[in-house]
Amino acid sequence: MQYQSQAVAKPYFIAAIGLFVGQILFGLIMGLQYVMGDFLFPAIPFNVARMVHTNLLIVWLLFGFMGAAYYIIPEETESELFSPKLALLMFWIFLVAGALTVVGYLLVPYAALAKMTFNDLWPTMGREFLEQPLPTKLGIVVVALAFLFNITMTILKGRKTSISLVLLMGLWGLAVFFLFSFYNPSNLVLDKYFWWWTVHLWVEGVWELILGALLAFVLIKVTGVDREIIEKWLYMIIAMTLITGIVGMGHHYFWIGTPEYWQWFGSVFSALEPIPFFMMTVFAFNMVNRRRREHPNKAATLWALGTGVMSFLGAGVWGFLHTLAPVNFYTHGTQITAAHGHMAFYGAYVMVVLTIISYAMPVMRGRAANSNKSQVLEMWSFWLMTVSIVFITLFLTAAGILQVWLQRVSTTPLGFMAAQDQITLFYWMREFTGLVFLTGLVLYIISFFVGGESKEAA
Amino acid sequence: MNNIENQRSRFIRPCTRVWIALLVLTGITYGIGRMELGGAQIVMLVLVITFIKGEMVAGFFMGLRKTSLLWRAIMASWLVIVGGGIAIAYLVGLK
Amino acid sequence: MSQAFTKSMARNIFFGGSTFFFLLLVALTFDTMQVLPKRDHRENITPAVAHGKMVWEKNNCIGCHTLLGEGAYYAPELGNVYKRRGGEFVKAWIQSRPAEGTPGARRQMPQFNLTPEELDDMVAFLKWTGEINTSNWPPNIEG
Amino acid sequence: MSTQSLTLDKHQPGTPPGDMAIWLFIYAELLAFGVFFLSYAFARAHNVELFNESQQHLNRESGAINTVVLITSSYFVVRAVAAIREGLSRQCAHWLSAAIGLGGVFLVIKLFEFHAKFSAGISLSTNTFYMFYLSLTIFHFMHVILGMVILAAVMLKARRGGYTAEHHTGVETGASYWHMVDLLWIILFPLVYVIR
Repeated sequence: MQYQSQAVAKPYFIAAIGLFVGQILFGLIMGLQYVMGDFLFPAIPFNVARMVHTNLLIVWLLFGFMGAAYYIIPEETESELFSPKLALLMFWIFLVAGALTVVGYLLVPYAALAKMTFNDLWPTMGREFLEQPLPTKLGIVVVALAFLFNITMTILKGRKTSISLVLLMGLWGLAVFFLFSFYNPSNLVLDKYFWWWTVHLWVEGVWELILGALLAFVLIKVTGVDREIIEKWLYMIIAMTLITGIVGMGHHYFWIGTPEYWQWFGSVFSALEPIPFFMMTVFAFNMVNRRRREHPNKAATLWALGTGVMSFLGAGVWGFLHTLAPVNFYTHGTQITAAHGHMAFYGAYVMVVLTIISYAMPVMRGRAANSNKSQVLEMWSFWLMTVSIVFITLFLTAAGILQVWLQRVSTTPLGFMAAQDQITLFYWMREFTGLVFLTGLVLYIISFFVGGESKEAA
Repeated sequence: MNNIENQRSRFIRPCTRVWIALLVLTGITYGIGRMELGGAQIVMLVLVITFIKGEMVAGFFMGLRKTSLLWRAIMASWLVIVGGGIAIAYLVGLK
Repeated sequence: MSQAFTKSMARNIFFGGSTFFFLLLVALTFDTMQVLPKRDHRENITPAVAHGKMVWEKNNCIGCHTLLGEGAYYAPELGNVYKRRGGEFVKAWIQSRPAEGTPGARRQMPQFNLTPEELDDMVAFLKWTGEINTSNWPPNIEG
Repeated sequence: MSTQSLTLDKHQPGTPPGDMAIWLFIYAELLAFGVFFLSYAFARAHNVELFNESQQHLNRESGAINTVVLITSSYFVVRAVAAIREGLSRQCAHWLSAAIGLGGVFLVIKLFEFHAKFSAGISLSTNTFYMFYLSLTIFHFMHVILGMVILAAVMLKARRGGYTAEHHTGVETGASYWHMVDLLWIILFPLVYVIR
């Protein structure tokens, strides 16, 4: 590790992995509730489990992004972090706030939680992914601002590289677009319209800047390819991302009361959204093929390549499948959306955070790479999780196609529950594959504790 | 320097001829529009004219003429796909 | 690739391109805001509708159901439930959920203990939602 | 000095003029417009009467004049590149200024067209034809502005003598983008104003 202050990334990464486990456990609970309705009812109803599942995902990815920024920025700027103490303080605040929120979700009925947290004064709760109580939302803003202050000051006093600049823009964008979560008009159409300014402009906008920057950083480290080359690729990829993705937001504006021209704008631009992901895949493989050194950390390279491929498949291909308005008319709000969501989040954001963790954790533990034994185990976990998510996606896609057929296309449409009954088999297969995913995750964690002869620090 | 000397001494440059040709073709297209002509043959003529104009701009103005086959092929196929697609759509609409 | 592919040009394209498309988004949003009143019938948003939306949110209905196709896919679409089932059915359904669940049921909906006023407002909200011009979505009444 | 080294600048042989990054951008733009053009064509196929009827109300003359304006402007840019290849910075800047001026003329004519449509109460939501007409032309309009900004930056640098006969990738880059804007209008004009 080149700079002392990079070490603050470690608790962030550990917390991220811990919350990841929680996310998967709740995912498994929900998966079972899809086929066994009374599982854990009424202790944990489905809506609570889902809220925990998605919120944990968001929070652990944020932990991952922040940890990554704290690790990357000192190395990129060639200077110590502005304030490691502030970073550590924010870590505890964020962790405690996050934990309290989840405990609140689980122990108190949601309506009571809303009452306890002054939701009546400024209602923001109860919207998908933005279910957090007002104090938690404000807490996120405070933590984000303190974090951004810390990072920005570090960059200002040090070397300014393109990677740190792109990362910084992504993180600032993340904070800025989160502000739309405080806008909740009583007009549902307006609510939905600007709700997407947080959700879409996060996951198909600024988060991709973060993703690109993290990937570029790791690729420079493990391949030794010239920074100039990697950075210009980075710029082209994120340029294409925003060029297609900003107006691509129109694919969410097909059926929520917005004017019909969005069907054209949304279809045209989001049909182009796979391009940046394709470029990312080409980029990752290209750089690894042109590598100038054999980095001992093979696992990190594997994660980096996996990010390229899986984000293209999940976000690019599965997104394209149902993004054209005439198709989306039938698939909107079905298991097809769920299939796309799972693979896209795993392929893009989960994998990129695991990439940076895979690269940085050994370094923070004083070695260039883990022992062979540990890396082999990590690669096993890579394949188990990745293959599981592919199958989960395939099963959900099958379920979705059947659901669309039975409930929407057929001349004698079935009701929602009747259609669901017909696709139970796929939900069972999904749940089983979810257990395989959990196995992969457990192996992943074990790989941190496997000793053996480690590679010397670079 | 030979070429440049030549070019400078010539009264009308190649690019000027291309420009004039483009203006003439635009005039024809406008004339067709002005007479409000329609029908498959006319539209095919308009599309062929458009294709020629596109190739002229790409080749002479953008300078693709002097590039390798791949670069020219990308542009030409874009023009063919867009023009051909418009033609097909027009024929579909006739029915 | 050739040296003529420079980082500064790539950066300019990133900044220029994203500014350009963000402006396009703002322009389209501006137009959308002009058109929306005709499509969402906001003149019909009574205090009851507004309160109904709060009831909807406070009970995290979106955690199981979709509303205009957005939400969770565990339970039926409710954007058109007023047309599909009618207001009285919706109220009776919400009220009659057993607190301990129905043993062996395919899916479970919690008992939310809504007051009669909350029930009325929820129905008003769902009725208003059903009248939004959604370009004929969903494809049929089953949602 | 051979012509070879002049025309190729620091390029690999066979690649188009200008920065390679702009070409990626150009192809991306062409793709977006291409999809939009085809969307128009197929939307029209399903609604021929409406499209033919609405097209009657377009100002074909200003569309044609604007085609001439853009083609001429593009031609000026060709002359600007030719000038800088001979190291004539001042002439290059003059040609570029003229091209930008014509870009301005295009915008003014287009604004008159938009004004006429908007004051007739036409908007994106009037019908499918006007949705496409306004979307395509406004989208292109914004590209003209962007192209003018790029050309202006190039022109200012040329005026300061920032380019030489050997090093003028910037001029070619801006020129390539401007030609693309022209190329798009060359297709847009017959598609939207003429074909019926």
